[in-house]
Amino acid sequence: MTNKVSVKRSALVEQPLKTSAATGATLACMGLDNSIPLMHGSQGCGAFAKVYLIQHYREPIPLQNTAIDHIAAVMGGDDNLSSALKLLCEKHQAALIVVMTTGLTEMQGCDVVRVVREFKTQHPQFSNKRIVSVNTPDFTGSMQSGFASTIEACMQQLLVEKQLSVPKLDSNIQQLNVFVSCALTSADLELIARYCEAFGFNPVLVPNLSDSLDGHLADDDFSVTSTGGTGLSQLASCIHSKASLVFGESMLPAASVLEKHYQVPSLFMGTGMGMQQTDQLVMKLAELSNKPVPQWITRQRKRLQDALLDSHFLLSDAKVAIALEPDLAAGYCEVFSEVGASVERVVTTLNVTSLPQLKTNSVVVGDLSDLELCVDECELIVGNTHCANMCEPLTPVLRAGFPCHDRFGNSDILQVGYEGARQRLFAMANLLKASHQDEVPAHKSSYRFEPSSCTQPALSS
Amino acid sequence: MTNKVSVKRSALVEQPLKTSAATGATLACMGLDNSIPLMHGSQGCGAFAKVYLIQHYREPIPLQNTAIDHIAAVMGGDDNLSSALKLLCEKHQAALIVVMTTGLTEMQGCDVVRVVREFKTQHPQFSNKRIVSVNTPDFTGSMQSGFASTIEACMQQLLVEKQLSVPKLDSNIQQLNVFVSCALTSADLELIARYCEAFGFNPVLVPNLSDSLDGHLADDDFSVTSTGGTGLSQLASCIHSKASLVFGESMLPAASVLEKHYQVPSLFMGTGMGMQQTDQLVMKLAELSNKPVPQWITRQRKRLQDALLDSHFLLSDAKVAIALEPDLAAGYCEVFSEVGASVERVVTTLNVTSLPQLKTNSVVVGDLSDLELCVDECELIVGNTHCANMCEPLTPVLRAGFPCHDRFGNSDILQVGYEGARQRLFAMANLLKASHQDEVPAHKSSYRFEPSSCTQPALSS
Amino acid sequence: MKRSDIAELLDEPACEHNTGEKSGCARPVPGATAGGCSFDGAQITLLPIADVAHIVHGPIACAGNSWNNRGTRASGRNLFRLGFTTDLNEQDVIMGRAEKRLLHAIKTVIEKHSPPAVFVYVTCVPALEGNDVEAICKLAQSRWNIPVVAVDAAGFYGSKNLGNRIAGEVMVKQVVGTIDPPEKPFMRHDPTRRVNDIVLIGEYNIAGEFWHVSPLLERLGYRVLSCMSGDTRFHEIQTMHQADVAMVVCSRAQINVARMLKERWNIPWFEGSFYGIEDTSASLRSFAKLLDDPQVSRETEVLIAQQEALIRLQLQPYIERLKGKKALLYTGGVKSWSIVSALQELGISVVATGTKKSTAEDKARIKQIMGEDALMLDEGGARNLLNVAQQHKADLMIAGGRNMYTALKARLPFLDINQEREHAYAGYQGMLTFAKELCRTLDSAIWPLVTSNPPWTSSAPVGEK
Amino acid sequence: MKRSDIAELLDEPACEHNTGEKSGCARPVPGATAGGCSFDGAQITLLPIADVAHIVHGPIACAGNSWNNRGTRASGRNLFRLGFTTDLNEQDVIMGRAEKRLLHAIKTVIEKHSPPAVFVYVTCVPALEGNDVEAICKLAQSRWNIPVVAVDAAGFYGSKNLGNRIAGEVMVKQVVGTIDPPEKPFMRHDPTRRVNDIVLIGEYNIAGEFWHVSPLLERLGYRVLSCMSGDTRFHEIQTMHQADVAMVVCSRAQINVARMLKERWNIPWFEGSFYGIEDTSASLRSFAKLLDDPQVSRETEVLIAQQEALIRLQLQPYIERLKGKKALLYTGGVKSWSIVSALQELGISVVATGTKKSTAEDKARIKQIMGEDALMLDEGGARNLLNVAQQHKADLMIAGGRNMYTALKARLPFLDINQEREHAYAGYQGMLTFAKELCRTLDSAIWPLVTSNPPWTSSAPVGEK
Repeated sequence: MTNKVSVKRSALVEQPLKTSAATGATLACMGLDNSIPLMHGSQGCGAFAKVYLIQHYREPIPLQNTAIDHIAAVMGGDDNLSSALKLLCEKHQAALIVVMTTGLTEMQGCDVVRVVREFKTQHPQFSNKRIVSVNTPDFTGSMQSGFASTIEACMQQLLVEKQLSVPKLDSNIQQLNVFVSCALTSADLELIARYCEAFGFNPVLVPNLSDSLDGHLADDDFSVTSTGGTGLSQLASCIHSKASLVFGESMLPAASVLEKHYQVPSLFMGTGMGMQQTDQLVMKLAELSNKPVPQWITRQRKRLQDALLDSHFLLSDAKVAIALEPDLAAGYCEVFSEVGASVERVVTTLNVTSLPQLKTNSVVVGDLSDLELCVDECELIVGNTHCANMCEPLTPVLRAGFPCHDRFGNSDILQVGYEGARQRLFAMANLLKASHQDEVPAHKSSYRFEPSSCTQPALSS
Repeated sequence: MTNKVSVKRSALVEQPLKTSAATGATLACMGLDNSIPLMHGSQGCGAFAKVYLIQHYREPIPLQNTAIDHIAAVMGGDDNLSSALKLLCEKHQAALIVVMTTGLTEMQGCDVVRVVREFKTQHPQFSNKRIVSVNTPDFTGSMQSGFASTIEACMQQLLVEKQLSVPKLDSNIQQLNVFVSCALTSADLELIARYCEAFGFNPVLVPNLSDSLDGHLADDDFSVTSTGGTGLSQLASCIHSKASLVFGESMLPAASVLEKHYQVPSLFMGTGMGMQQTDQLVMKLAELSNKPVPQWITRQRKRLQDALLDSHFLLSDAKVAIALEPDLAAGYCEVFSEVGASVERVVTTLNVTSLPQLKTNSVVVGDLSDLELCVDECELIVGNTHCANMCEPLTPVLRAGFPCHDRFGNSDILQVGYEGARQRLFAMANLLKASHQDEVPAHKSSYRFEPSSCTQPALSS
Repeated sequence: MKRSDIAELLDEPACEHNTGEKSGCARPVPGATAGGCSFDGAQITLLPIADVAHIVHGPIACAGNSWNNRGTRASGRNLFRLGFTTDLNEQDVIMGRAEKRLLHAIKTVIEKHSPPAVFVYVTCVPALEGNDVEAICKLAQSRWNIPVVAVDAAGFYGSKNLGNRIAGEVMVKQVVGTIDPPEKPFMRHDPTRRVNDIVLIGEYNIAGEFWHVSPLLERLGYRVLSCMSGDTRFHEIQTMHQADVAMVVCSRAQINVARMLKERWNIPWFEGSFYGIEDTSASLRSFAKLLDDPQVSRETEVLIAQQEALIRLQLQPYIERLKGKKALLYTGGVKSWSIVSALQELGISVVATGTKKSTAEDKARIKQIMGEDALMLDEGGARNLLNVAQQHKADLMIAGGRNMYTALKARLPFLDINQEREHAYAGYQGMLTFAKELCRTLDSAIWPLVTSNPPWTSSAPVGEK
Repeated sequence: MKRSDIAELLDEPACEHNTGEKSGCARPVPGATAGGCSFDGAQITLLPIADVAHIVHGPIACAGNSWNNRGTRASGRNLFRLGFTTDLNEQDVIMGRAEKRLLHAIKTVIEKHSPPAVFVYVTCVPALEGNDVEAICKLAQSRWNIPVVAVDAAGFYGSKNLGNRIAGEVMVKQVVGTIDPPEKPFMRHDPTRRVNDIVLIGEYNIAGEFWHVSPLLERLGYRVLSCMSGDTRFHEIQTMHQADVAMVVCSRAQINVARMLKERWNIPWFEGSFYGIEDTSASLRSFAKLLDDPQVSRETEVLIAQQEALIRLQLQPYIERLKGKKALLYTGGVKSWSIVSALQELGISVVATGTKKSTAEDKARIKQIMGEDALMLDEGGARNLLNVAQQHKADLMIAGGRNMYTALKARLPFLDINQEREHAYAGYQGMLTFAKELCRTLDSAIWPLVTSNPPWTSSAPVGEK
């Protein structure tokens, strides 16, 4: 199976699919309540990541940066980081500051952990401030990995290294941790929470973009910190949870921190997409809770079955392609495989170990231009706005992943669970319907004639 | 205001927007559990309505007919109706049979009530069978009115004329009737039910298409009756409800039957679309229940506000048109008006009294060809598949109403409540985005030159 | 239409229906019947005449529920996609204004769209009211000087089949023979010979499938005067009387047209089908044979040899996947035999086929193809079909769109064979599409999923075949 | 780039920035700063040269976050919409393979896309690593025989503005003057005279807005040798030295280009704007004046009279709706004055404007337009902007896209004036779009709804202005 994965290392990337790990780290931070992401790099590093996320979410992103300039580039950026931390601590009441590095500061060899330690020593009044640092050099990883690393760093630095004091858990509450990759949308998170709650569980979503970047108009006109997301006390309570459900392979390391140090078992749920992964989720919830599956979930499964039936006339045997980061690509492969579509190619960003298991004919770790050769033979592509710019109008593109700045409501797209699979199947079938070409080109015989060349009939006939 | 409504009575309809009342009656019957619609007409009347609904819902529709043939057309159809009733009563265990007339049998002057009465007299073994009859001649009304008349007939014949025995109501249960027009989808009904339940109410949806035609794969492979819908015992309990919420003006007469005979107050909620009508609904629920508004509803309102902000750059001042039946047209007018779009024209099917109040510049009671003149100046149209065939690809059409057989998931489209308004706004904005043309056509000056006509510079310069 | 006329149409002399036990049709059973009416049948037959203005005279149900929802395709002007109707309302009916309204509708459509002809379909309400549509059409024709044809096939007259026949008869009696086609041109592939003129009857060009066949006919030097009715225009129908040969495609419903062409203009005809390799080839051979032209026959054999070799090669991988499968075929009996043989070429056996509208002759033909044990279903109905499918372990159901959800709800793979489908199965290339679509549904990955019970229930899988 | 070079660029002699108190730029404050970097600025300036292969040399963040997300438009070949980058990974950085990778990338892009030139953008990581990009570009240029230009504007060098200047300087030093345009053709409207050659500097053709202006220039007999950079191509940049007049459009960021064109090729230049009626007319007049051609001046006046009369008529209904409104303008100071006057023509007063990057001269100009009480914001920042808007009862905010959600979350109508916008505001016709878009947001029906509290809460409306 492994020979189907090819890693392209051409010197030239033409149409990037991936973006930087630090962008992912910023996004993860937006899912932690009342926190400030601080990017340790030049102001451009921050500006690019900020605009990227703003355009996708249509929400303000309170990202700060350490403004490395030509002097700091040569002299080292430690002072910049230190003074940025001081300013943020002084001016704002953030519960958490997440420092992420960039290619620039990693090149400088910046030791963020040391700088933060020294900062706290030098400013004892801020020694209780919670600061997490994460290494996200631009030359390693991608948005997905930066997002996951940030949560892993939080688990390690807040819970294992005990920056957070851990509350006693009310023993009546059945709590589950839900680790979610950046592959999942706000709507996805809400649905997973509903599933958990249906079995009496209180889910702790880590991180929780479903109440920060879901697109809501807050009462306050402006905030320098994230507004919504997993609260730190909630985060602290994670160590008491019954288990950790993990959505997206990239989140496994974060969950395994809890497993290792606090014996909270990690349960990998794939990306939570398609009928089989949802069956697995529901069974696991039933097993953990020892409760029956509620009627509405059973009904949603029937509705998905009906959607499979209705859409299979278009989607079974359809040739499709996917250009997404690994977690999300895996999810869409599930949905396509269940409806019998043939995923001709997956283009993705990172050479993760599970790639050979993807339900597809070939995987390329590369960029969007690696899709070019198979666009013509495909009826449908799943990808981002750049992918759509490249393929449409010739081949329809179902929007997914980042960035998607040419559509509204990215947070509302449901992908997981029975409901998500149904919605995606209909969305795919509708794209095929809308781009439908008549099967047979009209044939006009050269012998056809016009009324003007006809004659009055002879009376004899 | 009234002069903006014009009723077109050209002798020729070119592209019909409406369809028959009997089709609406059939649909209403599908929202009553374990019932059989029986169309009193030729087999074609039944076949057309059946195919129409099958194509829209992608679900089987167990519609029967009385098979008026050339003999019955002349001799009268009473025997046909009688033998159809006998056959259905004998063969199936339906809880309810709904007999609807057609143009053909109305022309014959068929007195359905008498035939049903005589049938029961002649077949005493079926005297307890619940049979409701409704007059739906093809030359009067439309799908919307046939749907509403059927529910009104049920209220009158089942509850007032007491074909149903009425259960005692558990006094702990706070029950609300929810009368819903055919303008609303399964998803709409589910959301309204969630809103009601959030205030501790048990809603009785009348009729309830949300668990019959929502697209689910039942355990049984086949049913001759509707599968799901309002149960008759539920229907009977309506007379004890605290109030009737009415969605869609067409449903007011049905609700007023309960008001008149059982003092259940009718509360008109518009079509339940847009922020203001949803505010009104939520306030009414809070008032009736004397309970606080749950947090999640307040949050959904904020999300709608955010959607208004995001989409207003495209939708405010946009010129749009609507081709829908009155109830749904009124709902879309609300949404458009709230986001500041200008509804240039509404084409609709029935000259109901509220038309002058629609938030639009002009209303034509006519057919789709009445849209032709304004298509060019509009950026977006809301209408059915026929409307799309007419306007696309020049002008994008947001699918709504009946029939919509060129898309999957019609039942899943959410229109009502804060959530529905948000979804519709995004869907509209996305259609505009997708059909976006560059604002300024490229201008290539005739003085521009190609590299080939350039020369090597003189050394002096 | 008089009852005697209806009776006469039901009693079609050229149709072998009448040599068997079933003459005409039994009355439909109230409360247990399905299928369209005569108006539906007439409309299906004639609507594909693409440049005609088709006006449905009646209340909204007849046009409102049915306009522009079929798969037939046409090139050029597509006036037939509009849904012209008089939309009679209560006032029209009570006050007896329907006739006047119709006249105005005809005027409007002529002035706005300048069609070469107008067809007016009578429906139940005006028929019952006694509208003299014939007279109005004559008046309109003389006033505006274009053909205005009344198609008197009200729904209650009878079945869809009857409507097909009425429509055909109206064409032959009122339209065919009213102009002559241009002189026969020379054949493109052999400019020493002139083309042969043919007509097709009962070919609807569903999903454009006739366009798979049309190039073959062109290569053999046939001028298709008219295809009644698919991708055709009014003036082409007018010239059908000049055909050298007529073919009745699949459906027996319009065999009366062929009979009348024979009677009036002495045009030889045959019944054939473009479904399946063998039948397509046989149809091409039949043209040549009836023309009695050895040169055409030779060229036909060359073409057949080429086409068959190519398609058999292309079909091979699909036959691998399909062979041994069992199908339940339910077309109402109309084109069963042609589909049966196409299926057999793909290695699919037919466990049962609908024969509700078939005669003894039809059944004999089916037995000839399927073998003596062929199961024939005289009764349709969803429950019955599903029972048969289950008993005979059918792998899929092939039927019309209105039975699609019957099959799907029973987790049974399904292929739509009717008017509404979007796939083109005719001719050699259509056979490839047919095979692909069969594989698409039969081999789909969804079946284990849709037959699976939720893992938290202990009962056996539902819909297990 | 050496620190001394950076300092020199910051010290632009032709720029009035340096006559005022603010020479160069203050260092940005860590933890309280926003705005792009030099790489961003360089890229914005040069990317619109549409047929060049633009390679971003660095790790993925620089290209991955920014490619093809701006509103600039170009006709013809759109190679600039691709996101070429060397995507340096850890191995490249640690093993010092970045230079080799760059050379290969240049080779690949030339072989696959045959561009007329390649531009290589240096970013922080290779700059810090000490990559000799200049040398690699020279090597590549000699090997593949097309211009390969290094644009050394790493992000940490400084602000976006600095990047604009670096880019301009590179063009003048390495590209301009390398070929001559074809001989001047005759004017189309007067074949007795030859065209005048002009160039524009700092016009990006956002949303195609220059296409509102280009027809006017054509009618006046101007050949636009190059528009740097919007809808332009490499060979056009090469010919800029032959211009008769240069115009610096709105932005002072590239005034160095004009200065160098003047110094090296003695091209007269002026600063102007195409925003607003008066400024558009003034710019057209300035061309004629610098050419010192009375015939052109006369023709210009005729055109202006026509265009102004037309647009004033079209604008009237919008002015009715807009007059008396108050705007908060925050463009970072770059093109404030040109927008201010456009707003004033619509009857909108500007309560405050950003001057973070402005000099004393700029400020004087703003005071001249806005009056002595003009409020100038030296500090941006979302909180500050909102406070000012509230204090001065601004009806809307006009700023760049990244401030859009700041305004919206505060329920403040907003107009995007930056690179990402999709509306074209330049020229007379652009003014109509400007007015329409202002009305769209200001008059929108949404404001009472988005400022309304849920009716079940008792507190006063939020975000009340």
